[in-house]
Amino acid sequence: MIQAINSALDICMSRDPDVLVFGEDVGYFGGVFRCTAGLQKKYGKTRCFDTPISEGGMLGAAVGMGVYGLRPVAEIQFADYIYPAFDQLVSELARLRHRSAGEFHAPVTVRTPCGGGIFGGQTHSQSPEGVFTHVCGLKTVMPSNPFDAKGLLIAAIEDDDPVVFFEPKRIYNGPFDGHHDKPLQPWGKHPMGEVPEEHYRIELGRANVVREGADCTILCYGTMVHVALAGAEEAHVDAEVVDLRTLLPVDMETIEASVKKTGRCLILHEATKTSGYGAELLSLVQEHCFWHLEAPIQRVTGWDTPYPHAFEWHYFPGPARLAKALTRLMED
Amino acid sequence: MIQAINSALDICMSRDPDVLVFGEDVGYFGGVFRCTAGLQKKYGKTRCFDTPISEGGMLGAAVGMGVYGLRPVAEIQFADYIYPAFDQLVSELARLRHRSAGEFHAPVTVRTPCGGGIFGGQTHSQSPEGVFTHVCGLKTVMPSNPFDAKGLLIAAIEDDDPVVFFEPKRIYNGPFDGHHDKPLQPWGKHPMGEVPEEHYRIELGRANVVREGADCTILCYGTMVHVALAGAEEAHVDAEVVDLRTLLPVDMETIEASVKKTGRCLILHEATKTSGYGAELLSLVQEHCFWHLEAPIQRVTGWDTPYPHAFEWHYFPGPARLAKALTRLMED
Amino acid sequence: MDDAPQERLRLHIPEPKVRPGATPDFSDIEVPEAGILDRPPIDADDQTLHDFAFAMIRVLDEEHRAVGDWNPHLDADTLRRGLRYMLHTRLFDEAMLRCQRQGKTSFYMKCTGEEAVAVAQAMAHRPDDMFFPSYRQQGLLVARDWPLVDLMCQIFNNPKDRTRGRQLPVLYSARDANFFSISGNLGTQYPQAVGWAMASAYKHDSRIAAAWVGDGTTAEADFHHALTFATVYQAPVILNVVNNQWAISSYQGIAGGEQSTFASRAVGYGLPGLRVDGNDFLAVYGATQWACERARSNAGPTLIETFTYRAAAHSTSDDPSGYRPANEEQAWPLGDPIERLKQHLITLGEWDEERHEALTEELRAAVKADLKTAESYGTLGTLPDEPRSMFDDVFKELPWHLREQRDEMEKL
Amino acid sequence: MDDAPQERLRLHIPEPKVRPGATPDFSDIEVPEAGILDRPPIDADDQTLHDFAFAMIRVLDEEHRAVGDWNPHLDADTLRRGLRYMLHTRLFDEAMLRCQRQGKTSFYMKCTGEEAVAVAQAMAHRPDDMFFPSYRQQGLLVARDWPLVDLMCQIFNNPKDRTRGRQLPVLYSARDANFFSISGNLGTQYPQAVGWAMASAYKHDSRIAAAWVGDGTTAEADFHHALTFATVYQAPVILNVVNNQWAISSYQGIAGGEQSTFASRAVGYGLPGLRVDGNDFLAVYGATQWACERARSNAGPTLIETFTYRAAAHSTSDDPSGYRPANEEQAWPLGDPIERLKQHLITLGEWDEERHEALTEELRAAVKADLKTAESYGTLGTLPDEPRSMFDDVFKELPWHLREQRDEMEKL
Ligand SMILES: Cc1ncc(C[n+]2csc(CCOP(=O)(O)OP(=O)(O)O)c2C)c(N)n1
Ligand SMILES: Cc1ncc(C[n+]2csc(CCOP(=O)(O)OP(=O)(O)O)c2C)c(N)n1
Ligand SMILES: [Mg+2]
Ligand SMILES: [Mg+2]
Repeated sequence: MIQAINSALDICMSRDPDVLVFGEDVGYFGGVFRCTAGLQKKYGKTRCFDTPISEGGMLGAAVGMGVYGLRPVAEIQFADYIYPAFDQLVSELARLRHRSAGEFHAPVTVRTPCGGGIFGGQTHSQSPEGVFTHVCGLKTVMPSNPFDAKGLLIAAIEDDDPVVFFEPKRIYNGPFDGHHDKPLQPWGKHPMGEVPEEHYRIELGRANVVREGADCTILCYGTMVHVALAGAEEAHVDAEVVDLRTLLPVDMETIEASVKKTGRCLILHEATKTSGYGAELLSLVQEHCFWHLEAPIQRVTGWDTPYPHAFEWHYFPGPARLAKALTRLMED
Repeated sequence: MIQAINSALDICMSRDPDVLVFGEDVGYFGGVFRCTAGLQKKYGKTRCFDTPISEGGMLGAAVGMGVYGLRPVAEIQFADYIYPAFDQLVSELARLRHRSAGEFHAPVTVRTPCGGGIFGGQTHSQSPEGVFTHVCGLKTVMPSNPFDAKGLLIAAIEDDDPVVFFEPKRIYNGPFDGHHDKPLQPWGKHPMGEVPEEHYRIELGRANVVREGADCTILCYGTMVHVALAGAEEAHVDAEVVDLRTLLPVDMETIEASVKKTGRCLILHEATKTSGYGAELLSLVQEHCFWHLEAPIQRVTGWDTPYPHAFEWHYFPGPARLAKALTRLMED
Repeated sequence: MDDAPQERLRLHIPEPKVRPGATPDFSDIEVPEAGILDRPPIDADDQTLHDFAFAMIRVLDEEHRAVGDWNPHLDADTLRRGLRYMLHTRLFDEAMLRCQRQGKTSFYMKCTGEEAVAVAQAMAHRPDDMFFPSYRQQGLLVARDWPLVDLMCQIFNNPKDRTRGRQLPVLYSARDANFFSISGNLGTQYPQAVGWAMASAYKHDSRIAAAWVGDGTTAEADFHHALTFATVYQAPVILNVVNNQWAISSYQGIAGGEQSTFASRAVGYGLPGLRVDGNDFLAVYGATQWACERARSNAGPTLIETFTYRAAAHSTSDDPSGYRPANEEQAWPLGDPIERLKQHLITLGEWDEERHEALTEELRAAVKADLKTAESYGTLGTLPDEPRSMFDDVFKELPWHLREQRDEMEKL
Repeated sequence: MDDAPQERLRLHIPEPKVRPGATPDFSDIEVPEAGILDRPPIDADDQTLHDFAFAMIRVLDEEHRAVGDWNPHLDADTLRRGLRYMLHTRLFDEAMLRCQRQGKTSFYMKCTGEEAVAVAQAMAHRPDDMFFPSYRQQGLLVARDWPLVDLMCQIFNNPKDRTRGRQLPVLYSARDANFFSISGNLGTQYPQAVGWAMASAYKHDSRIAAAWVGDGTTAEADFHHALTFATVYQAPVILNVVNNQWAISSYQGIAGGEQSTFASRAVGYGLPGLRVDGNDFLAVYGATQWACERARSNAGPTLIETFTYRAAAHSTSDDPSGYRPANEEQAWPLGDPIERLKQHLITLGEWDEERHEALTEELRAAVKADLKTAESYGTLGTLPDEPRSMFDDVFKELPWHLREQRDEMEKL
């Protein structure tokens, strides 16, 4: 997935001289996860560079660059470190077009690795996507595989609205279905691991039904798509797995069609439960599909605690937990 | 309500020399909403003082004071300005006890006026409470009247966990049911406007059924409690109105009992809809009361736009909108 | 370990010397003689420049003459234009305050006593330089000949309001004047200006950026972010601190102004900080011109502190008599900027009381005429647009959920 | 308007002089002679103190003698203690790195080359002063005689881990050593230390606070917040910047270090900034002692920049050969802090190679013994506690929703 992201950045930079890429350690070194490797060398120091360790300054400057007419792509080293930039994101980037009645806008893309399962402890594992979906004016995206990552990132960069682009770091190097004791599969063996070299876009706001099924619908995104597939198999449930890809605006049509078909719905995410994005999904499904529901919608999520270090696998909503919930969902 | 808040602060300061009150303009001047009026004079400059315009610094310092052993009460002048302090709130204040396994904690109370209806435009009107309920480790409170405000604020200050205490500024000077064209009623005429002088606490985590009813349950808090009562009357619906008071931890027992009794539920808040706290409430009700629901749970909230200035009353979820939704709820 | 005596610690809380009821006291403000400072070359080294952060650049002397190295040597027409813009700004402010009192708008913020800052700075810049202002630089727009009717319409939130009723009065946006949308959140424009300037440098443009914050706002994170990014990337930007002594009810000591000057914040970033008499039109012009030259020649950013006094209330929601002595502005040792420039022109023989009177009348009439036009489109309470318009511009295109909400609103 | 030539703007991106493959080059680092600076009184006025922010306080000269006004005149026992702590820290780091390579822990961060900073600073403080460290000040705990077994147990996340498996290795918390819980978020401890110091002053206590950040972290908002609050309330706090030249792969120029020293950030806040040879145990001790005296006598806060070099990788997840020349630390002009103190003691006739050898052996054995003890409780993979414990301490008492979640987890 790292190469797919790198390729998306490369293509956007080569097609548009106004695309700038920056962040902590992204320049000469190429990023702590190597997503920007080679870009400084290829496009020069003024197009891909390091920033001071100041997430707020980085996004403040990005807004200004966007206002000038550039298309900045900023990297926040870990999603856990997006909070120092929260005011610039929420009060400025998200609001600018509206408050100036369209006079100004800043087409900034904020890339940031999120999620746990890499033994990173509470400050390298968070999934704060839900918060950004509450902020009107931001689009929120999270891919689950290299093919989507590239197409969605290109679409995000080319989009004239600001986009927060979450990259589940656990699947940077291969799909992960929650079986942490099994060896990691590289992306090469996965159908979505194949990434065309050329420019392509995956429209923001379109979900992907990664598995059709009749028994129930699982709504998920990012790493959890792989967990969903594994958990459904383990529970022997014919689940329809919907990979949302874009969280805001969400693809309600696809969700609605699926839930109306299956009559049962489960929502799976890694973020903490209370007021997480799952709550919005549950609400939307309830509002749109109430009369089709044969059982209560369920949420399987991270617990409402900080992401633990030693108890990572007790926290992570893996296939066993999902399978159990699916069984209950089908019994309800 | 301003006097009630002032009285709570006064009592806490008089009982405990470790209670310090500070924020922008709160010292000599007594706060832009006058909630801290007289406190500097009474308790001295080192107990109630102005801070630099640095919400992040203010809460960073508050954490340190709390760690020392004080009980700081910080005022963020408008809830819209809490974002520069977001990292200290979310990554530090909320996490400290957990990450240090109980070695350190900071019993900080953050007071902040929220909500619109005062013609304040998008940066003096926001209701960001939902975001804080997603942050494990913080308690979130919002009173709807002077009596509760005092009892809840005392409980918050005396609580050993950090509390974000939202004060709906539209009801500082009197209850407001959304009829902005009618003259403002002062609190004096309202039963909950009477505030005992002495120390009392309202336990955090306990909702209040402000109106019993049989037809449906309205879950609300802050200003919206008054709108709920007005809207129900206008719709001629015998609604049970639950004033949540504490959003986290929420009083699920009361909610569950009410919804199981009425079979119908509507959630009312001023914050924007998507991923607002209403989504969590809806999810909880759905999870706990699914088999008792006779109609889809409804949300009546602010639109997913920045709080407008000129169109304030088109944005504000007032009694007319509520009444219409209630009618639909009863028809479903 | 240290040898400090076993003394008890004590907490220091800064407090202004005088409070309501007492006599204004500015005896601790040092007002150096005009003209005594050299104007260094724009690429002078850091250490040479340090002194300017602690001194005060002044051009107009006690006899209203322009003296010293920092005198920008403006011709009489330019000076008269400056005078006109400042006066226009003041009369506009007065008219808008009256409108607020009359209920034509909900809110207003004056810049009385600070007119030289925005007007001289706007004139020292090129018209295509980009401004990132706070809410107290209406003079920038006046000096860029922006139609005041436009501002009034926003203040009244009427159908000609450029922000379509979305912003509070005074939070203008004027792209055609290269004037950035003002935020209600303090200080956020500071790193944005730096980013804009970085972009301009990246594109080998020649336009530079300037941003303004108040003394109180220097405490915000964005102040530090801006200075850090400005110095690291040597962005062509001018960062201005308008030190008008007050932040609502908090005096500048609460922002750390008693321990050092705001201009001196620049020192630690290796940037020049210029402290300027903010009520001296020529000093403000001269210092800004220097900083513009510097930025435009790739010599780097500058921090300018304009030392002035907020003669008016913070806003129409504020009453300063609650926290500072009455009429403190009259004791302000740096005088009034309009009066000082007027006297300078008179000293030069380029102005007189009659012409001043006539100019005042002319501008008063102009404001009145503009007001009449603006009012004809409506004042407070007139809706600026269809309510449905509030859903526009949240995103470039309306997503389904906003369309649904808009429909729901319209069905009410 | 300005008279700048119609030059095209260009964006400056700072870049270190050398990259992998090239020869280390520190020729631009000025190393002033030891002993040349006066030690000013702790209440000297701001302007007098400015110079210290740009100079470098040094005590150990080229002949390993302690010279000048800043010499803290420590007795030989104290010096030997300092040497022991530094050496102990280094050996501990080496052992832990080995443990990481052996899979006994997932992660580790060394402070090699920077041992003088934490050790001398801890020794210059009183034991009850409160420390708000970053992740690279393990020397503070060593110098406070904190049991290393305790640290190892956290590094291994075994059942004796004080943080109950909640934190990454090295993010210690040691309340009994007056050592604050280390955050994974950079810089947040800085304003917290100021708040703690304000509280101490408010309570008329005599304890002061100290906090540490790296050069890279100075760019964070919290750096500015801390300096602002410290100066406004004159908090009894020492704010330390450990300038080890690198922030992961970014050299200090990316934090603005090429434009000015980090110590000089203090100037603009009216605070003393001391720039110190961070590899000179005596200079670090002397400067810290001065700042402690100052804080403890209500004379205000101090910013100290310890100028040093991160000889090791950023962490076990990092490989510096990707961004800087190999063995750059050997070219570092300020040498190695352990070696320098050792030579000083030898020069004094208070130490020799044999004793040094013996000490090294003793400490190596001590670390080994501690390691054995710690390992006996378990290493990476041993669970530190019942999984249900992760629900504790989110709040003081478990609310219903966490109880439900805990039950759900246990039923799996
Ligand atoms: C982030 C933020 N915090 C607080 C406020 C409330 N507020 C508005 S103006 C003001 C005072 C600003 O003072 P200063 O920066 O000196 O500017 P001046 O009003 O004197 O021009 C405050 C505290 C705000 N608008 N934004
Ligand atoms: C807010 C935040 N942003 C980014 C990071 C990632 N990060 C961890 S250490 C580091 C470099 C810090 O460098 P410096 O402050 O110089 O300290 P040093 O490692 O040299 O001791 C970075 C960027 C973080 N932990 N927190
Ligand atoms: Mg001010
Ligand atoms: Mg460093």
